[in-house]
Amino acid sequence: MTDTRGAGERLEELDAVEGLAVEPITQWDLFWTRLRRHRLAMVAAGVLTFMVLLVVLAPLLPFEDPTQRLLDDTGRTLRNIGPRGGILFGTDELGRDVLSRVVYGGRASLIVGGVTGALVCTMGTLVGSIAGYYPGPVDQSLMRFTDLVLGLPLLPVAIVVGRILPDVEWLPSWVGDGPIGIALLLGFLSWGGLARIVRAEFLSLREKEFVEAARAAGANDRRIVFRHILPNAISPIIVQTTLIVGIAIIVEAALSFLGFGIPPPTPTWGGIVSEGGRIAVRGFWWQLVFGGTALVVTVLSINFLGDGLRDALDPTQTIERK
Amino acid sequence: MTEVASTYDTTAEISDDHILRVDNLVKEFPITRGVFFKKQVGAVHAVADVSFYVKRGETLGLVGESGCGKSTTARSILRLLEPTSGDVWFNPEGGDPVNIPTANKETLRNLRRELQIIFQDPYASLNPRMTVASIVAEPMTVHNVGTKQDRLDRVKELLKVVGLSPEHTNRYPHEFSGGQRQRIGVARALALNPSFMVLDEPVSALDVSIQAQVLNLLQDLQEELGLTYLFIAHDLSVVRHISDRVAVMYLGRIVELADRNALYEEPMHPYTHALLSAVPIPDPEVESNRVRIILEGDIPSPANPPSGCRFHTRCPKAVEGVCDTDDPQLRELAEEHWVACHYPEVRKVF
Amino acid sequence: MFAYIIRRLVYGAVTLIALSFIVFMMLQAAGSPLDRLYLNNLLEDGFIEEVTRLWGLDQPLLVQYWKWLTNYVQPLDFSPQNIIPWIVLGIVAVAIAAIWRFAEPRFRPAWILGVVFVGAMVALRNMNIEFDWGISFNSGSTLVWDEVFSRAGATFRLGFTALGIALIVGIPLGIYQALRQYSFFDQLGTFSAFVAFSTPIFVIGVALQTYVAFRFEEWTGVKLFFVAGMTGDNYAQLSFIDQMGDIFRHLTLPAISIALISLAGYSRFQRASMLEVMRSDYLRTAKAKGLSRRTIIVKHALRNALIPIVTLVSIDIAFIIGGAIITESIFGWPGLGRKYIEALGVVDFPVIMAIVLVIGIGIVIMNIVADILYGVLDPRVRYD
Amino acid sequence: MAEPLLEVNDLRTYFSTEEGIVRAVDGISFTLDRQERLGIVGESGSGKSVTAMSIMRLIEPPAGEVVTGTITFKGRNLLEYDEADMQDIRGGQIAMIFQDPMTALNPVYTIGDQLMETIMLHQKVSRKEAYDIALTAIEDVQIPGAKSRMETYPHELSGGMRQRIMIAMGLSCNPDLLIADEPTTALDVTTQAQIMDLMLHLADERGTAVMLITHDLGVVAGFCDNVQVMYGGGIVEKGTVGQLFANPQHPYTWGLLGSLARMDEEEQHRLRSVRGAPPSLINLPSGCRFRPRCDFAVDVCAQAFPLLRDSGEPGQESACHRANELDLKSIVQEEEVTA
Repeated sequence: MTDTRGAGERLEELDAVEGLAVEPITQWDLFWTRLRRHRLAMVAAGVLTFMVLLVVLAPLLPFEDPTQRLLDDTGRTLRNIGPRGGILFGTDELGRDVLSRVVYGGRASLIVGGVTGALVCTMGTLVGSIAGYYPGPVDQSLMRFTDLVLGLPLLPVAIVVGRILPDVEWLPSWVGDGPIGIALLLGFLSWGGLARIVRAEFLSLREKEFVEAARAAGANDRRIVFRHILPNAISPIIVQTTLIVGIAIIVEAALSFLGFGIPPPTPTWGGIVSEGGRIAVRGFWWQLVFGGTALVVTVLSINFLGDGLRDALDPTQTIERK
Repeated sequence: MTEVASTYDTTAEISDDHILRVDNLVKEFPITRGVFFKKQVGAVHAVADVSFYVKRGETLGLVGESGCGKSTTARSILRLLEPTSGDVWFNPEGGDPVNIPTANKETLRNLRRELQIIFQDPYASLNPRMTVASIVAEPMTVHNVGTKQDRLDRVKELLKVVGLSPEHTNRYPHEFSGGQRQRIGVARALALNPSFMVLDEPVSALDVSIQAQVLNLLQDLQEELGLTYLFIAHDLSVVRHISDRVAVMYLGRIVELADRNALYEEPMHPYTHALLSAVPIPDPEVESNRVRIILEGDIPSPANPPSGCRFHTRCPKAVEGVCDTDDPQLRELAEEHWVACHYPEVRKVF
Repeated sequence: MFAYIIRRLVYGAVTLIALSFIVFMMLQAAGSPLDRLYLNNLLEDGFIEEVTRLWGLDQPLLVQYWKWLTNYVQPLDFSPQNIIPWIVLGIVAVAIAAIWRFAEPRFRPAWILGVVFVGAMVALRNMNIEFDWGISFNSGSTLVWDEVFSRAGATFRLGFTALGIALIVGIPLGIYQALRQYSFFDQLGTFSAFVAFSTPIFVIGVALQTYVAFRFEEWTGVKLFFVAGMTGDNYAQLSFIDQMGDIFRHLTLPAISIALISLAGYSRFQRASMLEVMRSDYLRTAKAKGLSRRTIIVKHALRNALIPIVTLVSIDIAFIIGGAIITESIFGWPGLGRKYIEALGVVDFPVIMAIVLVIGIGIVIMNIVADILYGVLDPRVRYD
Repeated sequence: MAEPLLEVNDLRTYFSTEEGIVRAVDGISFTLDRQERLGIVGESGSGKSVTAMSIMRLIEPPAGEVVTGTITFKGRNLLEYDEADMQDIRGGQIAMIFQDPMTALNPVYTIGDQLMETIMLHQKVSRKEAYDIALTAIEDVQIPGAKSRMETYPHELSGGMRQRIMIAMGLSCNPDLLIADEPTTALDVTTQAQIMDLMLHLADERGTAVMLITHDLGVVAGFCDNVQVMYGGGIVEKGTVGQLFANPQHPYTWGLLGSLARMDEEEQHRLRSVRGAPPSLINLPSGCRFRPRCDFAVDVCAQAFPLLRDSGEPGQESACHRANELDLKSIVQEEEVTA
């Protein structure tokens, strides 16, 4: 007993010599400390949280119906009214409340961003992992397929599909007319980049000595993939996914802008900018400015958050104990 | 002396006091090329017909320069790489010998309890996203040994054995220094009480003062636990220090294999001569009296090895018509002293 | 190495077939082309019969696709009596043989590409080729070839101007940021790049159009930029200098709208690439040799830092074409993109198909060009 | 004796990082004579490379900075040179060879280009003349087919060949001092022998002084006249190689030598390791930096920073409070006796 304690004391002394502090830091602590240091990312996270809450809770909040025109006391439609008390963002050409349209327009954007992101994350990781873990014909054929998908020019194809979707009679209307259809389309067109990245990660990680050590210990494929490779590939997956979410929101808005996205009267940011651009020439700037700002700020926040995550998830970065 | 030479018998059964026997091990990596479909157009002959045995409880050192195939040999033995051909017989104490390359999945899995490996790079060999406890416990987890609590107890015990504090279990690798990480790697390798360990350049990434710590630890463990080591390194000083017998590899072949003192004091292969003479000795008096054998040129590519003796392109003693056409076999030229050379000669190089 | 180029060409062809197949099937999914013809009131004069025969509309979908594809690559008008193309062909063949004999292997693909490009240009001008891409479903009379071919130049002009702006501004910006890392300018540049990168092209386009063109003129009475078309109505009567000015005033805003995002991307990429090179061992060697800071940066750092951007540009080509589709419709630019949107509005089947494939071909060719350029710039690249 | 070629006095080079000030080199002084071969030995993080970089003035603010000290080269303080004068020194009078030959050459220019660039810069000769000098330089480092080598790119050469090119480049302008920073660490042992042999032979021929930075005590024993051992940013011991290896005065040197496995040892014995790990350069221990790892530490070691002072044979200096009272050599013998 005394022996053990003696050894323990010696070991503590050894720790002091080797500069190991008493309290361990978990990976989570590290991640948070680094993310908090990235001020823009923190602001971005705040903005995004606010946006999501606003959009999700919109029906519970005192917003006007985004598709109904506002009337004045005499029953006349309030067209193109500038921002003022009560109508913070003004009204559009049809007399609808721009604030409420911008908030509800965010629904389409965030749904498209979220669903596309989830889809890309799943498909890209799946295809990339399989290709990266099984070299040879499986890898070859999957990567040829990935090249093919990557070779499709995103916007021209998305525009065709966006234009055609509402006309396809046999599709259920939630696919044809809603944001889900656009999200599915964008998801299927944009997983290729992530698949390549994940494959490259797998190829490099499977050669790492800790993976060999696991194999030497007798670990099976499942354990190697889920315990050793994927946790170390998580950083590029998250970063690439945030990038795709931003792009998806932009492309959805572009489709709506061109009139090939979600059909009116459902509000979308792209539609608001399109219409706002037309009337801004006459000095009615609020639709263009508020719609555009909402779109840019959202995408910007996503990109800043992605940048912060990239820094925070980088395992090569060290941090000094305080 | 060359009269009594016998060649290495690769057909013999593994004897009881040998724990491992490698016969005609070959590992080739295909070189592929093709416009649409990959065709094999050649091969890197990383390990070209290597045979040796390891005695129970000894340390066999395997030395050679980069690209000589020593690490590939180790990985092929453990079947971390699939060998192209050859046998690797493992002889567990009180069990039947198993041929690793042909073993089925279940046998191999069970074998892995007995065979362990320690890697060179203490930074790459520990999963940065796992705690020390789960890293060290991994072999036990994989083989379903004991309860969670049992495993944790064992981890703490192992950490003590390798000179780390048992309180470190919930730390992550990035918090440790290189030497400490290497100790964690040793603890992991010991988890299942293996009998045979491959040490693949275990100290070459460490600073000198830390190297000594790890080497001492390895020697203590061998003594306490009766382990057998296959010690792979490029540092000839370290190999002499820790090994009982030493094999020298050049371009995928073993060129000389002997007891440590025989190999260092009476080397017979010209490559061994050159290699030993090139190693600096930290003693200015010894150094000032040494003559270096400087080899010409670079090591040839293992994708296109020279004909005949693989060393003949750089060998100061190469004889035209013999060395460039005939491939020398490993022959026993003195008791337990194997050499693959047409013109072996004992030469003291320091 | 040539095996590599052939492989790239074959992959390119497969991609193009997949692209056209997907779009073809998509268009079909929304209803038969015949329905579209009804909608577009083009029922007279046996037009239906002609289209049915030309496209095989009475046959299974796959056959229809195959028919479309073979029509697409079939020259409609090609006069072999003309002697000039054959001479051009001969000169090109001799030139390739000479290149093969005398040029360094590393530079062969680039030389050959150049010769083939010049040869193809000369041949196209003199051979009067037209391909059988059918008749527009919208007008019922115009040849699709004419509609598309006449507009390709406009998109080319817009796209390359945008690419030029992005490269000429983005690369120096990135390099300057790298040389002044962590300075206020660097941080401002990074922030601006993020903003530009997050701003959709149509937002930039509409904002520029509204405020820099329309409202600015309203406020100051000065007309800086035009917002529609490629040239003014009186273009032909202007002097050369005025013509340039006219082109400039039409081109600037749409090109900037497209270029801004690419520019942000290039500057970020170039900054990172320059920083990496600045940290490299060979730059330390250059410093230890006693070279001046200027030589180190201009000779040793720039060359290495510029190579990787070629890859980014080749990826970006598809993006710039996508951007052109959007700005062309905002600024009324008479290019392929605007035609594409118009054709989609009325589902003008043959025009949509023709443009999608032209865009695809453009991207494939530009990617191969970028690959070859990379090989010229970086001696380490080997193709296999 | 004539004035030394290089005299470094109280040099301190610090780096500022997010975690704090890294005192990479912290108050070192030494001299280097013409044609001397000086070895600087130390483990990773001991400050030996930073010393070399400081002399070449390759440390760039704001990351790092020489905060105090003088570096007198041929009678003038290098730290007072302006950038243009410094460029004449670099490559012309002081040349440097780096650790990793695989990355030290610019991948997009030919060997010839890179050699001729240095020659034209420092010898002010025409392209034609520079070509001839470069050709001779390649022949001097024993690379066959010099003419065709001029046209090759670095990636077409092996590591050993590239290091030869680096040596050719370093010596092409006949510098007074060649700083070799771990020149053979990335190379195999037989290649190391070729390179060291070649480098010192050429340096001797030209009368160039060599400052060899390495972690390998064996290389130092074989190739240097004098040696100094660095630990935690400071010099802990210096002397001739004979003195230092035979009779180390500092416990760290003593421990380091005992940690080495030797190829010429007949019997297997236990290595005398140095416990613990090198200190963080941000949080250096008080007093003697080696104290936490030292077996002989006493109270004074925690209180006062030990300065280099004469110890052992004439010319040998050690930075240990107890250098003169400890007899490390006899401890060695005692151990051998008990073992």
